[in-house]
Amino acid sequence: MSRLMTRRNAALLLFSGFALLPFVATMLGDSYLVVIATRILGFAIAALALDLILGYGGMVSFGHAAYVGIGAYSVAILSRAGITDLGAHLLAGIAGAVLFALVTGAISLRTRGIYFIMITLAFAQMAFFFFVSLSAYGGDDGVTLRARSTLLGRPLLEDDRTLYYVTLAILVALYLLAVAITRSRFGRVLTGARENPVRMQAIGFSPFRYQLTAFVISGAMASVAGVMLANQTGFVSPAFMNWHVSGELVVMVVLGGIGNLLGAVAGATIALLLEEWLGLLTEHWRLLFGLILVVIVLASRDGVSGLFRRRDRP
Amino acid sequence: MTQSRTILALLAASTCLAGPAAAQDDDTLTIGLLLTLSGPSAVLGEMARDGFQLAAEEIGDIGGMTTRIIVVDDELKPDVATNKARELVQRNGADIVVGPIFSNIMGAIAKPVVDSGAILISPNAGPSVFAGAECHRNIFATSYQNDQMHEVMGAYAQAQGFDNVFLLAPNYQAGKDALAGFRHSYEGGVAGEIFTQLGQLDYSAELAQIAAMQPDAVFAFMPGGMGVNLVRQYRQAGLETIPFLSAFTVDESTLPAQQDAAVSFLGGSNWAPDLDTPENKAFVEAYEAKFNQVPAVYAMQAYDAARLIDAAVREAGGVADRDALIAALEQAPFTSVRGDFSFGPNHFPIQDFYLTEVVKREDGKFATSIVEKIFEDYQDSYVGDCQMD
Amino acid sequence: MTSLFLLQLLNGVQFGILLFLIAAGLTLVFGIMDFVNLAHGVIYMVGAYLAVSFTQMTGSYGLGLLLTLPATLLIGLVLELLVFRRLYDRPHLDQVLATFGLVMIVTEGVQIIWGAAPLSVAMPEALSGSIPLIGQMRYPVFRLVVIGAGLATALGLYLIIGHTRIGMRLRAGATSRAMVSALGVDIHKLFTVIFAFGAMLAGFAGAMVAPILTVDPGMGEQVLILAFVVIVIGGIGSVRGAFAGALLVGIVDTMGRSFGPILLRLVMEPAAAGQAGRVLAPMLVYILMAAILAARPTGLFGQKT
Amino acid sequence: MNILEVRGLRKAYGALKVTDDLDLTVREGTLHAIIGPNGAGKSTLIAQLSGQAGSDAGSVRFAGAEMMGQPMHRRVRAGMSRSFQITSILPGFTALENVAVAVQARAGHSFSFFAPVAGEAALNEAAMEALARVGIQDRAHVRAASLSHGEKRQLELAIALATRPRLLLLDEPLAGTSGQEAERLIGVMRALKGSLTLVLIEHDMDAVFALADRISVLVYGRIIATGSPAEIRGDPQVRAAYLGEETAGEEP
Repeated sequence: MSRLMTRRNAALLLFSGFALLPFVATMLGDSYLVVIATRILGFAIAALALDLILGYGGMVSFGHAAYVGIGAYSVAILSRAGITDLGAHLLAGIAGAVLFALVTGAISLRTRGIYFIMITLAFAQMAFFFFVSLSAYGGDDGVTLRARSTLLGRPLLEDDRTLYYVTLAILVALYLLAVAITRSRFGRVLTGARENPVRMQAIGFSPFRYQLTAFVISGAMASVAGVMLANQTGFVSPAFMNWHVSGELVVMVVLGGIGNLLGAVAGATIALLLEEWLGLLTEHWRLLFGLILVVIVLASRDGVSGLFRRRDRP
Repeated sequence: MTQSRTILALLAASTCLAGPAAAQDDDTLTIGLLLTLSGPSAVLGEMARDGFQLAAEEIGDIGGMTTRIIVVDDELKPDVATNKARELVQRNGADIVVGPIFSNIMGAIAKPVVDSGAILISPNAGPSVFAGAECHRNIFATSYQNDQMHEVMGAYAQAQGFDNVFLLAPNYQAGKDALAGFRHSYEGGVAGEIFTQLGQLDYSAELAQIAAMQPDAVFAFMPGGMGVNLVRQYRQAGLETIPFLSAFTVDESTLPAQQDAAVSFLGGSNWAPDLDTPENKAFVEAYEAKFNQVPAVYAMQAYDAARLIDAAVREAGGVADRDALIAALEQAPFTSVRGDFSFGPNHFPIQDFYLTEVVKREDGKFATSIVEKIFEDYQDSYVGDCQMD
Repeated sequence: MTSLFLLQLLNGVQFGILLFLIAAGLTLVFGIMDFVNLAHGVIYMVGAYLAVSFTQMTGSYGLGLLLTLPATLLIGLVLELLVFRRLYDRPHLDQVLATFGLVMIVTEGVQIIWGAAPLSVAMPEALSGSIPLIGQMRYPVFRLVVIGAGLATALGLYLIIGHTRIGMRLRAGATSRAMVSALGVDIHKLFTVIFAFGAMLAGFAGAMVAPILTVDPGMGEQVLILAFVVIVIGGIGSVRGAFAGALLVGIVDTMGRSFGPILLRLVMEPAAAGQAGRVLAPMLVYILMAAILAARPTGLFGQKT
Repeated sequence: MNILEVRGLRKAYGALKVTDDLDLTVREGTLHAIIGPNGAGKSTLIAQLSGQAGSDAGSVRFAGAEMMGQPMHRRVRAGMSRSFQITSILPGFTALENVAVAVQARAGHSFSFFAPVAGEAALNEAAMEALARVGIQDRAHVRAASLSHGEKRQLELAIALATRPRLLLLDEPLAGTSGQEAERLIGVMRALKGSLTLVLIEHDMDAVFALADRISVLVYGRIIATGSPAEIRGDPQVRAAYLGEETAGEEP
């Protein structure tokens, strides 16, 4: 019980910190802070989505950037067609992601372990190349969005702060949803299938259906991240689907602690702040980032994943 | 418990990231250079940066003001570039942003830059939309409109009487524009047209098709590393008997890697290092002395951008009055290393274009060299679509 | 048309052979050590860069190539000692993360040392140029050399794995790590050898392409993902599978690029066919992989689970 | 009535026939033990019956329905559960959760995403009941990984019971247990007899002969004899093939 209380407190603290940030930015006279923070929130949504299947379902998807890209492109494609409503963009992104996740998930989940990591990566590459070749939407160049999505028919999101708060509200809502899922009957089956798939079959479950459902839910959530990131950037290109983005999402989840949904949010924050901060230090920040990553992995004695899983269930 | 503490630390850390408030100091001229400085194409951005900084050093205080130059890397990722552009104008208070190298990045950064009231000067990218329908009073280019280099080659092919040209470009917007630009001034027959995958390294399949067709000439648009591979493999496949026309495929940024394979290959350009003007001689000499390499157009155009800014800011008496600054820029009150140079109503240059050829210089270095002038005082074909208010 | 078809087939085989050189090391490390190594691609890249530097130093591509082999072997040894050794018993996720970090370090490090501009190696005089193959079609000599080197490597691996003591241990190791240990073989020493050998193969591939392709900081990644596709198609751990998978990927990719649009034109309008061809061509190998895995979840030569 | 009828079941790994044209009939409500020397193919038989391993040929009829080709989870839902020789539990879950998820499998509705499952009284009560049946109800809130070996064996049984099987396949439930733990488990099995059908594979001959209603002897993938404990004990073929070699000394 006390563990729940702390987690709830930590969530309250983190999210209210985010809620106060625009005021801090105003006090410091640095409006760019809100821009960075919106980007962090967007990636936090994607990391949350990934943690749902990686942390609770044991599925190491190395292709989650594809869903972020699908969400981003639904904004670009619908805007071009004259449909500017955020709700429509979200729905289209989710629909696209569900479809892609159903098909690729059904094939990927026939495989295990390394094969699963690789096949999700390959499917994401497939999506990447599809959009690279899609010349109607700029191909590799991508497309500039003329305006952000509209809310209730009005250009409310043009204001950086409004966009920030809407993104934050979506993140909080999805966080609560993800927490509910992990504690539900469904979540218990999903976690069970991660712990011991044969045992789950031996009590009458087919893990495949549950894992596929979780995979689809996670993809849909990640597409929401794409919709918000497209609005934040004002630009959509296949770069959203680059395999490096998939890798960075895994890094975020691991940094925050696998199977700890709030950790995924914190992990996204840590990773992006680290990038920003190292970027201020040197133009070769990737070298330092990589070093930090390797050292963290090597320093954790039983493995990063093992380390955090223990904390998950004391 | 530990988690709460982590999060507290995180919140504290995030506020540390707040930069200094935008410097709205009227005596300081803040210029942001937003260029591609990492990845395989970084050499183009490095050349532009070096060219700009060479001019800045020669000038001293640009526009007679205390100058702050901030160099940032767009990583050739549009989403990164947008955020960097915002950081430049919102946080650092940049008055002028010089960038980018690539057209797709231009699409991503133009809006945030001009929305803030800053001036955007492109030292290379010249996509058609910004020359035409989406031209903007705050946007200038010291380079060219993308199609023009290809039109040069089209006009050359036409003049040579070729009637069976094979076209090759990567499958993205600039590639399509390139072939369209070539066809704009070439009316002969097309032997074949292939759009390759962007970033493709091996062109053996495409070269086999060219060998099978034996066209009069090949026109290729293969910027950066793609061009290096294509040119070397072209030579290895024994195709050098077929004339090789190109734009952005053989220039001083790729020649160090192409070397002998590119000698005698033809290109279209608005400049070459051996262009005979006193300003150009001085520029090329200074650049080669300082960086020990032959400059390419990217360096030259950025060099011109710095000198344009210097002259215009002096003329406008500062940067605070943006209308005066834009009016001054429009006059292009400087002597370009290219000689003839003026801005059209869409803020894109009106300049001469040349056919160039790759030569090995006496000092052993490779460079492009002017063969003949193809267009005089040439303006792009999108200027009619530009409605500037 | 037939001669063009044959020439493209040869191009496909050559591309496949190149992929095999990279995939062979990867699949050994994958299959026998159960280790996900995202850094394999950057070793290939480092091999190419070293070939450039050594060739400049010695003035001979042949010497450069010969020096690259022990150098990448050494790099493999050092990486194994410093990093990989500590990761064998870890979950795949840890291996993915650590090697992802290594990719960032090496890619950035290469740019610091050699700069970001694409480099190249001059083609050795004797191997430059092309020979007539069929009619007007010519084929570059060096590419024939690449095919030859790849086939020789494949044969060498086949002999080593099938007919030597170390090969027997490798095969046993792929089946059961515990058994090899029980037989009194120092499994760690075996792993070190395999890893360094795999790195050397990747370095060899990098050095072999340096005269044909540019050497730039992005070259490792593109190839890495294709190499993964190859070994997943072939079945992880199977060198035979890697060979078959590499040829399949090479041929499908090359043929798809050159003849796909022609085939599509038979069933749709030329403009639409061109567009569809451009969209489909780069996706082709991934579609191939999905189809194969849907039918055989452990690849063509993978062990059934 | 026969609840399980196996006809002509085969499985081979290459040239090695693990299950060789095997026939087996189990009557409803009995405890049917299968014994045989090591390597006779007992565990493979359980794996084949439960659907964990495939079969090359033959027929497995359970309660009148053909089970061949059905995956394990379908067979469980039809009423055929199993325990594992090597303990197979969800180590990160508490004992109660381990059983509750099995109850949940039987109850259906596992595509429920919102209500917290920990608060579902019906699941927890049924799970508690199953834990009580095997006698570890006071360990309900301990993480399964932290249970003693014997407790894990009991938990394994509780999980299998929680699926409410008509037929329970027990793969060496006493493996590795101490005398006291074994006593307890034997007590549980005895209590289960009659309420459901049990197929028991066990090396502990004392337990087998004390518990079984019928015994089949499996040698080299074939059933060589089936009968009451007394019949089996008296069967000369069995004595020669099996009891004579291994456990003659233990014979009561």
